[in-house]
Amino acid sequence: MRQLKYREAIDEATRQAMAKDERVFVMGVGVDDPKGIFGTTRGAFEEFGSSRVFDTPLSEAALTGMGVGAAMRGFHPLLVHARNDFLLLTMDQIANNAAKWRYMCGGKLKVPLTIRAIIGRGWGQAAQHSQSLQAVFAHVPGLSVIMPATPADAKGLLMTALSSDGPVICLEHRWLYDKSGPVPEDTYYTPLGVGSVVRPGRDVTIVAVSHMVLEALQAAEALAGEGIEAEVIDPRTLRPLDSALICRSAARTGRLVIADTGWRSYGVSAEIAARAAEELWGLLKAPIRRVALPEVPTPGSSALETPYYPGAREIVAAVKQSLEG
Amino acid sequence: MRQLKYREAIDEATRQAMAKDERVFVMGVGVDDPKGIFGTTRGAFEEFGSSRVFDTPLSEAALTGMGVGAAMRGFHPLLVHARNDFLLLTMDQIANNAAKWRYMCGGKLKVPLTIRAIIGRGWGQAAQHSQSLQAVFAHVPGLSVIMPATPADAKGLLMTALSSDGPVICLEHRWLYDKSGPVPEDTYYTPLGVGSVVRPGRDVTIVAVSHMVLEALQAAEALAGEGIEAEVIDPRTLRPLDSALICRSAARTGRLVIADTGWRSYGVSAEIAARAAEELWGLLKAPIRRVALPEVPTPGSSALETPYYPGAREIVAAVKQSLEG
Amino acid sequence: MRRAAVKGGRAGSRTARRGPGRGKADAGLRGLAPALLVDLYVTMRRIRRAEETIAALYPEQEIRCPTHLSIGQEAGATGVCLALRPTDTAVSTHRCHAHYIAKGGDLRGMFAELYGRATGCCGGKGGSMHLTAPEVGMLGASAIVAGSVPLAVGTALAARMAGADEVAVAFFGDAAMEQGVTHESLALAALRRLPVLFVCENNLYATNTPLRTRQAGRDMAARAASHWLPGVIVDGNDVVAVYRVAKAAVERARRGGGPTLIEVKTYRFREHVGPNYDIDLGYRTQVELDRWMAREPVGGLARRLERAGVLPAARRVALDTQVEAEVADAVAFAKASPFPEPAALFADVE
Amino acid sequence: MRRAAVKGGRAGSRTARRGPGRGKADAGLRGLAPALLVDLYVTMRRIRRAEETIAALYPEQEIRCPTHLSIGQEAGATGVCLALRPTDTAVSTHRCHAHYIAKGGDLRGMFAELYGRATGCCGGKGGSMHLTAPEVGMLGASAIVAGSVPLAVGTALAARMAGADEVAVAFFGDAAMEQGVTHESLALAALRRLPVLFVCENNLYATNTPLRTRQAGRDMAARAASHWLPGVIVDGNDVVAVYRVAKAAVERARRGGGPTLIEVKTYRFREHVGPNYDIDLGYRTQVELDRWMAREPVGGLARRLERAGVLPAARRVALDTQVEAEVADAVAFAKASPFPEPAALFADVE
Ligand SMILES: Cc1ncc(C[n+]2csc(CCOP(=O)(O)OP(=O)(O)O)c2C)c(N)n1
Ligand SMILES: Cc1ncc(C[n+]2csc(CCOP(=O)(O)OP(=O)(O)O)c2C)c(N)n1
Ligand SMILES: [Mg+2]
Ligand SMILES: [Mg+2]
Repeated sequence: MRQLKYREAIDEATRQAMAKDERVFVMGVGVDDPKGIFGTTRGAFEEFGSSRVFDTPLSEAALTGMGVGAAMRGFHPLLVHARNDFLLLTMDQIANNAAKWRYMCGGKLKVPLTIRAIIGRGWGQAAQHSQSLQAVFAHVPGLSVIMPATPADAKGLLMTALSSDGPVICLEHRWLYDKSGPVPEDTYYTPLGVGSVVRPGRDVTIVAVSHMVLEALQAAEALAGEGIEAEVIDPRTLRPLDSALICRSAARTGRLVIADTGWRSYGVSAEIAARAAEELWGLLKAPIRRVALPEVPTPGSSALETPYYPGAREIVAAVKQSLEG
Repeated sequence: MRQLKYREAIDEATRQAMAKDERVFVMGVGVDDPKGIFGTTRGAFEEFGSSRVFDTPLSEAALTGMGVGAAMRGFHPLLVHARNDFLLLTMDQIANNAAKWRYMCGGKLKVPLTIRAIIGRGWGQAAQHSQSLQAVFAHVPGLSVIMPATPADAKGLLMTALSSDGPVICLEHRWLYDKSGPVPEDTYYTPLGVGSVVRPGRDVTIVAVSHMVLEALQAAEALAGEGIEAEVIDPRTLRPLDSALICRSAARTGRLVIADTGWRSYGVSAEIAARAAEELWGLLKAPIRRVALPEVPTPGSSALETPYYPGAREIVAAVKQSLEG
Repeated sequence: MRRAAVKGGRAGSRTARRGPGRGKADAGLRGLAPALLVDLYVTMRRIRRAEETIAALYPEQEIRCPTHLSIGQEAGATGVCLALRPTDTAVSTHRCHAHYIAKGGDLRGMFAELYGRATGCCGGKGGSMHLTAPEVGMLGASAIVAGSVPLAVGTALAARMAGADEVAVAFFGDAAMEQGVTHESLALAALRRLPVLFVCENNLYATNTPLRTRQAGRDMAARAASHWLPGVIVDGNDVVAVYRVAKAAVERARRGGGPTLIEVKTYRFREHVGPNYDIDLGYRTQVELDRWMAREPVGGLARRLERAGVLPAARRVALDTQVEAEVADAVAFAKASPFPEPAALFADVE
Repeated sequence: MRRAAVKGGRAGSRTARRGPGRGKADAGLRGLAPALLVDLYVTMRRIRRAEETIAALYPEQEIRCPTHLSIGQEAGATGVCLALRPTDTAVSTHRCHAHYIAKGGDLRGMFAELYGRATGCCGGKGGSMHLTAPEVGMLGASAIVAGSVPLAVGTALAARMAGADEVAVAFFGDAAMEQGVTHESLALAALRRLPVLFVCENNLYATNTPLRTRQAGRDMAARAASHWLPGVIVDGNDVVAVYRVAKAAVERARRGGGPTLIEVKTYRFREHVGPNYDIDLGYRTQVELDRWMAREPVGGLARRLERAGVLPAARRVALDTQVEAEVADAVAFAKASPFPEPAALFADVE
């Protein structure tokens, strides 16, 4: 099948969704900039022009509220942020308005709003430009949270987000944009709440989120060399979360390792572990292991970035601990 | 010992901290109002005057930044909010500045800032005035999060917060202010990261947060009537979290039920369950049970508030499930 | 910043007394259709009586939600909303009863909502602070001060993209001018010349805190300047003056002339939240309250229209009776309505 | 809003050329001590050469963090900071090198920080966007646009509470005027008459987006009016003009006269982030760039001081050589410094 880069898949999804549905428009800081947002919005700008793809002032909070208002009025705004850290400026509009308006008015109005934001990493971007805040959004009822890890999922999930009638937060890891993979040319819609088995295996289940999926696949490769067959599962969406798939797999392998791009405590790995512990009572052969960020802000120095970010090596180590029971 | 109401304990802690340390001052919307903040700040206003206790405009974001700036300049601001929902307006200042400044400057500056906010409940305050957002803050390294459930802890933990040299988020449940309990008259400092056994028991461990401690005690009372001895543990602080205490107890009882005032998914109950599952491998006799809010915003109608909020009844049910294994 | 009328802006002061003395013709009413003037009166009367009824019933504790009454402020909501079409939209705040009613929201739906019933305008899920009636353009309200302001900018943007000549109104209080998002919204609307009316009802207080302890200046309209949109001050207890200012801003917006910030100078009679008077709290003086009550807008317009021969006493009494019946019917409907089923808890989430 | 000088505000235009023609005495310099004028020059030169050195070394990929250079904008940071005392405080943005240096921050600490070394001014933990030197009042910087603005209001409040006559400065760019928190901060400082200088360095762009597509007007100082504080526009490529405006605002603030918003009209020569020129991106014209480069502040002051006989060429060359040595020493120090130990990762958190 045709190969596309992650960034190209997002660009294609955006343009196909806009072509199918004139209510979809794109706004955000730098969305019309050739260098902006890793080139994921420029294509739409060139195809649909500045009336449907427009640059904005640095007023993230009001822009989010604008998105909610435009959504209530029958449009589907795609609001784009260069970094998910900036979403912290918009938490009131996201959690108090976007997530709740439909509920507060008894379903009379809906808020079809998609918000894309990038998880930064590396090159000393440091504490305020490299956070991975999915747990914060996944905690809020009324929101959907998607974290595509492959080009195919990036397109399929974004298409679904842009056709859904509620607010969706799409978090994209910076290190995924240049990765390639097969992507169907037609429009297709990857359902929310359905994870995927990225690599089948019988000995241990590794649930990995976003960029950690790639690390998990590397880890699985290395483990295979030692005769250990790891099954890698990508939940793809965190809210809703496909616990059934995770639990089926872990029930079979008896071992579960969870790898997240965010902080460990009160993070995504905690919810997955908690659900598995609840539902897999008596079925696990070893304690669940979590691979996630240590409890500190992102350091600037490259010398500290290395020990800060866990990866395939740490996943392999966690799997081995798990195999030792 | 002398009995005080929760609200009185907070008032006393504030005044004692201000008397001991002239760098402590109080600001927030309505802090000088006799009816404001459940009367927890008026006493300090009357004792120390408007130079150290002052009302503010409705600019929560800038006020938080002001707090950070004043803290860096050697003061200890106590910023007070009538509802923790308003903290969503200040997430950038809390998570990007207060929590990270010390780290970003390599420890050259510290941010001793205490932020109090109230968890609303009942009387149809609905979706935007009744959230319980502790999980959001507990996830962020650089912050401490405290949730006192008793008057004694309210005083002791607030004293500690006001003498600590980092940012502390103190979340107080509205239904606790009129509860009474013994409170020492002298100053004392309840350490962060040390939970308390509120009621000893041998059959099951109930970890309860904030107002859920009261529900857990009711549940324990009811269970005792049936010969079931529940141990009730109040972690008191969520970041740092006293997992050791929780695990020691659950290791002994073999059964763990967690009750939180927030939403279930990606909530506080998930982290506690995840840590227990990791550390109590082979020591539990039944799956961990979680009692938390359903995955919906707070409804307005009293007819819906009742099914929305779990309490002693649900805790009792969870305990019984746990005893059935 | 412009003052809508000599008497505008100094609301509460001597110069603000509306209408001429006996005999003289009322220039303020010139050119306005009698039907409109009567409608202004009936709408204000409906708001007033609905809220007085809430206040009267509140002690029964069957209205189980916080209620922020607009008694004394009816002219702002009424003057603005009657300058709108049903297809024009409005968003509001915690104090949204008047906006909901003035925009044409159904009284039964409002009372049922306050009573937490399934028949409420929000199915009982929102309560007093989130009244919604999309069928007449009332898109709801946020209980977070200034939270709904940017929504109006978004609906205006959407309307333009849809090629509709709708106008969007954001109602908010003086304290909302202290929230950054309000300033971002004003600037965004000005930048894109969007058809938005920013209506700031300045009642001089936020909860029990006077404006002077919250802002360095007194006029909210002054704050429009730095975002490059016009700001207008109007006597918020003169519904006719409010209507004229709103009408002009609406027409300007519809023509593509861009947004306007309208400061409506007015005053709240009852406590910030709840049914009672609160002079005992001591944050405002009886003198101040009396001065504003003397300029109470509903009775004020009644006398004025009678003087001008637009609405004779007899006809007014008939209309008042009609309003009483509407309100009584709405209360009865609410009380007789069922509460939502527990299952409703899980509906309308994602 | 006030324009600091006839030539202020129209920066980049003809009228903005500084200083008199040959022969005539330079009125702009009148009353300023030669030592100060030389200090203004040396400080700007230090900033310029430090940043040109960063640009030159960046391709080595040993500076492993995003660097936002102020080349062309040195006059703003310099003119303001030399009007301050070391005990006065400043906070800054992603583009903070110039503020750090002008405030008196140590060059070794800065370069070591850029190189991610343990000897960096933030121990290697902050990088280019968070330069901090509390010992000289540089309290750090936020990489979130406008994120640090309210911090200055807080340090000013604290200084007043401590009975100190310190002044707090918030440096920010034109895009920070689009953030609500900036407006909240301006209003708060005005309300409490706090000793704050809000210094908006308007370089006409945010990343690659021109001001006109982001704001409805051109003058940032105009945005002070609605928060009831004075706004002043100054030619940001004339360090002497900046110094005079800052000095006046600082003295006013110290006297308890309250905050001032100073708009420094200036221009960035290099790309938004990184060492290169970016005319190829097409978001600005060569003509515009050339016009501003012709008004480049460092050489401009050099010529002016030479003309005025304040700083003869020979002495300037000596000073320049000294600056070269400082920068070279700082780079050598940085490159020779150790990286932080992994254990440092876990220090300075709670
Ligand atoms: C962001 C935020 N802060 C504080 C509150 C608490 N609160 C509710 S209403 C109110 C006063 C609002 O004053 P104003 O905007 O003037 O409206 P008014 O009540 O006078 O109509 C306050 C402080 C809130 N709801 N939202
Ligand atoms: C809240 C926020 N939004 C977006 C960004 C991304 N960003 C970094 S710098 C910048 C441009 C800022 O422009 P300005 O404030 O004028 O400062 P300048 O870079 O021109 O010095 C942007 C958009 C950010 N850092 N923070
Ligand atoms: Mg008000
Ligand atoms: Mg700029």
